[in-house]
Amino acid sequence: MTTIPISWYLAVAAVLFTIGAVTVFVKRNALVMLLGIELMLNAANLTAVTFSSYFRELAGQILVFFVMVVAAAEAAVGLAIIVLLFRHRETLNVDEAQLLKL
Amino acid sequence: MESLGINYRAIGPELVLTVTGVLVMLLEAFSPGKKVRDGILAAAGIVLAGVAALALWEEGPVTAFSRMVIVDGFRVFFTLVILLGTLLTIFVSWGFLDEERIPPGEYFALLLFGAVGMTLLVAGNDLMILFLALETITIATYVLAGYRREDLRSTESALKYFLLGAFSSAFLLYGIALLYGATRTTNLAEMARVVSGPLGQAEIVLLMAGAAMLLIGFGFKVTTVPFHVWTPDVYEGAPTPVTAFLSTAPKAAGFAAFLRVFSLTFPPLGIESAADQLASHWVAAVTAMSILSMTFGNFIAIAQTNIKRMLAYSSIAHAGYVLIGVLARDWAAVAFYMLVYTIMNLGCFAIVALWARRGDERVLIAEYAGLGFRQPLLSFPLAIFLVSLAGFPGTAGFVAKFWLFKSAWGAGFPELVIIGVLMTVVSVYYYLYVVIVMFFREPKEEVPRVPLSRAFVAAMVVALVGVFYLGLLPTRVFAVLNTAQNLLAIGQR
Amino acid sequence: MERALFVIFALTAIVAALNVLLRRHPLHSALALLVVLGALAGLYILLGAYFLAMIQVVIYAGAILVLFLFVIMLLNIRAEEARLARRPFLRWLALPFALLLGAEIFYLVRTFEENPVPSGTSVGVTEAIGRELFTTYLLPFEVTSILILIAILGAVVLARRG
Amino acid sequence: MLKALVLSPLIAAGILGIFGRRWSERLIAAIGCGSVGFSMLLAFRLFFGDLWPRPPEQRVIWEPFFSWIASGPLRVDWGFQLDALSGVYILFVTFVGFWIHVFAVGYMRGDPGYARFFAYMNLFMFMMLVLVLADNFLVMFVGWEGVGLCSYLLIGHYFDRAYAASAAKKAFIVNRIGDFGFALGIILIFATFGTLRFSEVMGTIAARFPEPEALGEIGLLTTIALLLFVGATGKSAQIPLYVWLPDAMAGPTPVSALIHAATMVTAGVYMVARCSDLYARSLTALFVIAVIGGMTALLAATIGLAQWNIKKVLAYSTISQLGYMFLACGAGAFSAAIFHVVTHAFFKALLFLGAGSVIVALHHEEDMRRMGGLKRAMPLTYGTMLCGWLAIAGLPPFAGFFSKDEILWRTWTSPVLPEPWGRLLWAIGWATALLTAAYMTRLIVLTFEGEERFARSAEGHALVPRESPPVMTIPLLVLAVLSVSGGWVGISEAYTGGRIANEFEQFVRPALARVPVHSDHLAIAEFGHGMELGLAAVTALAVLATLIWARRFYRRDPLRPAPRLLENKYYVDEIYEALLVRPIVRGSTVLLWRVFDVAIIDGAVNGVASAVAAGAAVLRRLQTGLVRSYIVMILIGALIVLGYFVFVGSQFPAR
Repeated sequence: MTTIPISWYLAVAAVLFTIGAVTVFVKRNALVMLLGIELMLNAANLTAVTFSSYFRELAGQILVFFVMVVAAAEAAVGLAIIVLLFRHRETLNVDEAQLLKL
Repeated sequence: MESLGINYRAIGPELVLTVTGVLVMLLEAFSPGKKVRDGILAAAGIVLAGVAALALWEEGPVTAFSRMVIVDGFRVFFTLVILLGTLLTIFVSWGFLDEERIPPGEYFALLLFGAVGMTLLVAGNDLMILFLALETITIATYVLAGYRREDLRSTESALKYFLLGAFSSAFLLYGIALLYGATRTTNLAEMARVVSGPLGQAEIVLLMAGAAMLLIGFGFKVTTVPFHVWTPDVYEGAPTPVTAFLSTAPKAAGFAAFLRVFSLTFPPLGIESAADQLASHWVAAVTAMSILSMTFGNFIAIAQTNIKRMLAYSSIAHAGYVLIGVLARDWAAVAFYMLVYTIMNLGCFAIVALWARRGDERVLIAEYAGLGFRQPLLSFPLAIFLVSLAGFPGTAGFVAKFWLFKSAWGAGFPELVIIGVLMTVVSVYYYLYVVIVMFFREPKEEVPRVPLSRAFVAAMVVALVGVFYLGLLPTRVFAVLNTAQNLLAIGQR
Repeated sequence: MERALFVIFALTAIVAALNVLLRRHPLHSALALLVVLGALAGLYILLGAYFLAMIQVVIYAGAILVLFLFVIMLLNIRAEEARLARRPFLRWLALPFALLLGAEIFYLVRTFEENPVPSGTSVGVTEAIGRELFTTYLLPFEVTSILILIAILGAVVLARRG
Repeated sequence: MLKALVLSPLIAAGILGIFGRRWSERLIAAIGCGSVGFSMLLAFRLFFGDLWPRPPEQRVIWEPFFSWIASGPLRVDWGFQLDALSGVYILFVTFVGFWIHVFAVGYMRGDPGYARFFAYMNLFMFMMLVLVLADNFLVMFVGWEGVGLCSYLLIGHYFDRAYAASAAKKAFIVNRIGDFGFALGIILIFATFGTLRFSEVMGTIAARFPEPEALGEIGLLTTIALLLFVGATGKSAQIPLYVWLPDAMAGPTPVSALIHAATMVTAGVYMVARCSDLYARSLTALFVIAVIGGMTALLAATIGLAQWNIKKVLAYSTISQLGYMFLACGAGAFSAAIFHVVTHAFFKALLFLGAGSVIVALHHEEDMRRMGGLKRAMPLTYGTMLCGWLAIAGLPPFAGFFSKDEILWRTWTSPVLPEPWGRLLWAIGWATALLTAAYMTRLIVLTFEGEERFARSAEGHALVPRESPPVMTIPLLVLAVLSVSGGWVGISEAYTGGRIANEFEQFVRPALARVPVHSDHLAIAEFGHGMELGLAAVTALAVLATLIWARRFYRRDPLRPAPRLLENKYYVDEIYEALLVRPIVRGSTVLLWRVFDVAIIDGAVNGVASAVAAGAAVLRRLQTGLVRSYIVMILIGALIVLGYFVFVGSQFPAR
């Protein structure tokens, strides 16, 4: 039975979290920023699942389940806001190339 | 089923609010646009939820739903504060809904669902429920911030709030995951038990990092420097009644959770333990955050020309004061402060909202010129609320600050008290500036008379009575807070 | 065998994540995130969290991300233009920040070197999770229903044509 | 009865504030003056009917009102306490207050804010009475802040005058700086003694600290005493916080008379006297107070010599006299300080009201360069002003002589001031007395004597000043009588060879602390009456000489230019502006705001750049990468917090 050290998983999660955070602040497109946030959430999820398996206990996995629900809700509202913003820009007739640069 | 700890009374307020919210939503769907009906229904639901909360007062600390929530004095008191804030927000929104032609049902429903999240946050005994409650609040408030859809400022505010809020939520979540890794649990009481003993090196590091992440997340929610950056923009852009709501009820809930997590779960035990190691750090970090919030909040507020922005910085400064109470471990003082702050800030915003009129057009402080004697029913209450925010004796703001500073001094934070009192002096400058503009400046153009709705007058009366009652006769509330057994608790069973 | 799988999934996830970051076009970023989510599902299986692996694919990748793609296509968002960067120095801050954040987090996981994850566990099976959700975590589960209700309500309120 | 005394003006203020706008001036005046008059009658009744007949050590009436704050160890009640000290205060506060209200009936005639004015004045009376009668620090603080607020509202009464608004703001903010110290002092008192009741705090101090803290020792008591004194320097306009008082003259003259001369500004002295048990046990605090008082007295007197605005001269004179009072407190002669508060209230109120009478007669002219020769047109005002002039100059047997002389003598013989500071401060006080005589003579000469200078300065048509109506002159007469005779209640024993006791001192002494006697000092009595009489005679003669000389000097050339330095008040306002105000405001706007509120610079820059439409500016802000700078801020914060926790946290070895 080969085993994988727990720190490997945690390291992957840490890398993903960092990349996600950097995405959020490097990107100017609100949508891509949101993608970065999803990346961060997933990193946290991986951490929780890792610990859950390590402890042989379910709380971590339940947490991940809830995070997915939250992510879905957040995405719905966030995308609605973005669509709304887009509509503003469109009606205000601004150069399309500058859309959603935040 | 006994083993699941199903106890509907324990979540009575949430049940009532949710049912009311759904009802209001459905009514709106079938016969839209009936503001009075929906508003009264929502208000009735809030009052009923208040009754349900009061019924829990004698309950003592008990947990329910497999230790997910806890019923203690804090739960009841803060639930009432939040409900009061929501109720006043409904009153404040009365004219706004007509002017903006906003479907009232959905607006009220969102307020009610947001309130559910807040009361749950206050009751949470488990990091998982805290996370969900926090998300419930923020998602509801994202939508509310963007509610004036025709206005780009509002949409912009919602987008900023959303992006920054989600960003900070990710930190919070990572923190929860790390804490779970350090202690094997998400239950606060269980966690407190684990950290009251020594932990291994690896766990200590996880614990520290997790707590730091949590501090970042909470710091964002309760608007403390340096995680405050979203506040001015969001407060400025959001519709004023929503700003009023944002600056009070969710903040109160956030502080309650902050106390439960940091002060109770990781208390400075004074013995060699993981909790004690951690406590020395979070106390240092919170001290820094408190000082930064008080100084930056107050000084930057001086430079503002927009009253909503000014109140946003003032709200950051007040968060700094409350953190002093968190450090002093005086739960009652924090609870009282949040009650007072909710009342006076909502009072302020009620008038700002009314004066801003349709489209939030009149929000510059300069545009308050001449309001003074032309419409004293607006100017005098606003002056009183501002003076109360400045902590003038005789008003509730003074009693709240005095209590807070007094406990902090007794708890060994004299330097914070000195800074706090000094910053209070600074704050007078900008609060007073509004009063001066109102009473001593001639307006550039004719000042119109703003009609006062009945709901607005009701909000004014409640807030004014609150400011003076709590300023002159706070003993009752003090007694209630002080005699509450186990005002703040976390529970294992 | 397991290690090989781990390396494959982990590398896929990281490379795809970098793609999210580095791609100019939002559509490409979103597709890269899809890959990350898939790779993570693989890691979840390795960790024995079968149920989560499944809903990761079905819900996260299948529903949430598709929503993103849908919006990107709907709005016809184009690639970013580098020229528009208003604060170019912020970009250069990215590297040190990333290094620092990475260092801090690595420092923290470093200490777990010798603790292997027990493999072949079966705590994450659907039945166990279902039981927990409807017993211990009943209340949070119900709260999520409010959360979703708010999301629906909010999306309708915001995106409805006035 | 105390409650009725205190509440009567509050009720009147409420009535006037709510209904006053529609009422006639007559009715407003009746209510405004009536309520204060009622308080005055009650004060007399309480003082002479209840307090006076009691044996000295039982002269305390305590009336609890209701419980204010009760939280654990902290118990604060709304309670009123009448003892010898507060008794004297309510007596002259209601008395002077009443007559100033009467004067204001005439002075404010025709003012659009008539009802508002009386509402605020009544509110002020209420707050002042709360301040004086409070039985604990917190209630006193309510009054303390309350009088400040009313002062602010009344200074800004002419809200159409921009300088009035800025003066009001200045007064309020400078006062708040002082209150910072006061508030900290209160918190420290509670933290130390666990109570805020005066009687309990002072009792505990007396019991726990039998020995005073030595000079130079910054112990607990000294810290508290100095913090409270910071509050006093704000309220009572002492160095370095005196700058607000001259500006406060922008308010109506009765306000200057009541608030900025007779009553509110002496609150600091009252507070020090109220806490005399505390101050008596800190030689450092006493020394600081004495030096600041003496310096303020001298500084303000020199500035007063060079002002042209009649009210400004009186304002600096007030600051100078307040300095005297603190000098007395610092020398340990609390009763002398209170005595001077009382006599000063009479003659300074008189002088201000007289000035008000002149100002009204000249259609709101305040510049003395455009006055002169008014004694023929306004004989009553002139006559009463002469009484005030001689009283403040300190010529026997006018009121000011006795109180000022008492202060000088007690400074000379002070048992608490280190050698040779007693003599030095005496010399300063002595010089101030001569300066006082000089600038007051200048005021009288410029205003009432010499040629008439007002006619040519008015807008074309000649001004014919007339004597004020009786409603204004009667208060002048009443106050003039007291300016002459008010000092006779406290004649030093030296003048009667000890046959008649110093009634005033005898009366207030039980309410005040006895200062500890330095071992290397001689007791006061041992200096002997002869020396006291001798010094008093020298002072009186010198003052008389100054009066005669100054009158001649200024009659010869009334408009002789004053030294620049003095006319510009030593440029203190400018220095404060440059060193304090501007850096703070600048710092807030430029540094903090720009660094921490990144949005604004972006907004501003873009606003200028686009300048298309409001919508466009808002739009452009969306593209500035603001959110990104916010995220950077959060990230920096996160990195610091995280770094601190992780690296510092892991320093601990595993256990």
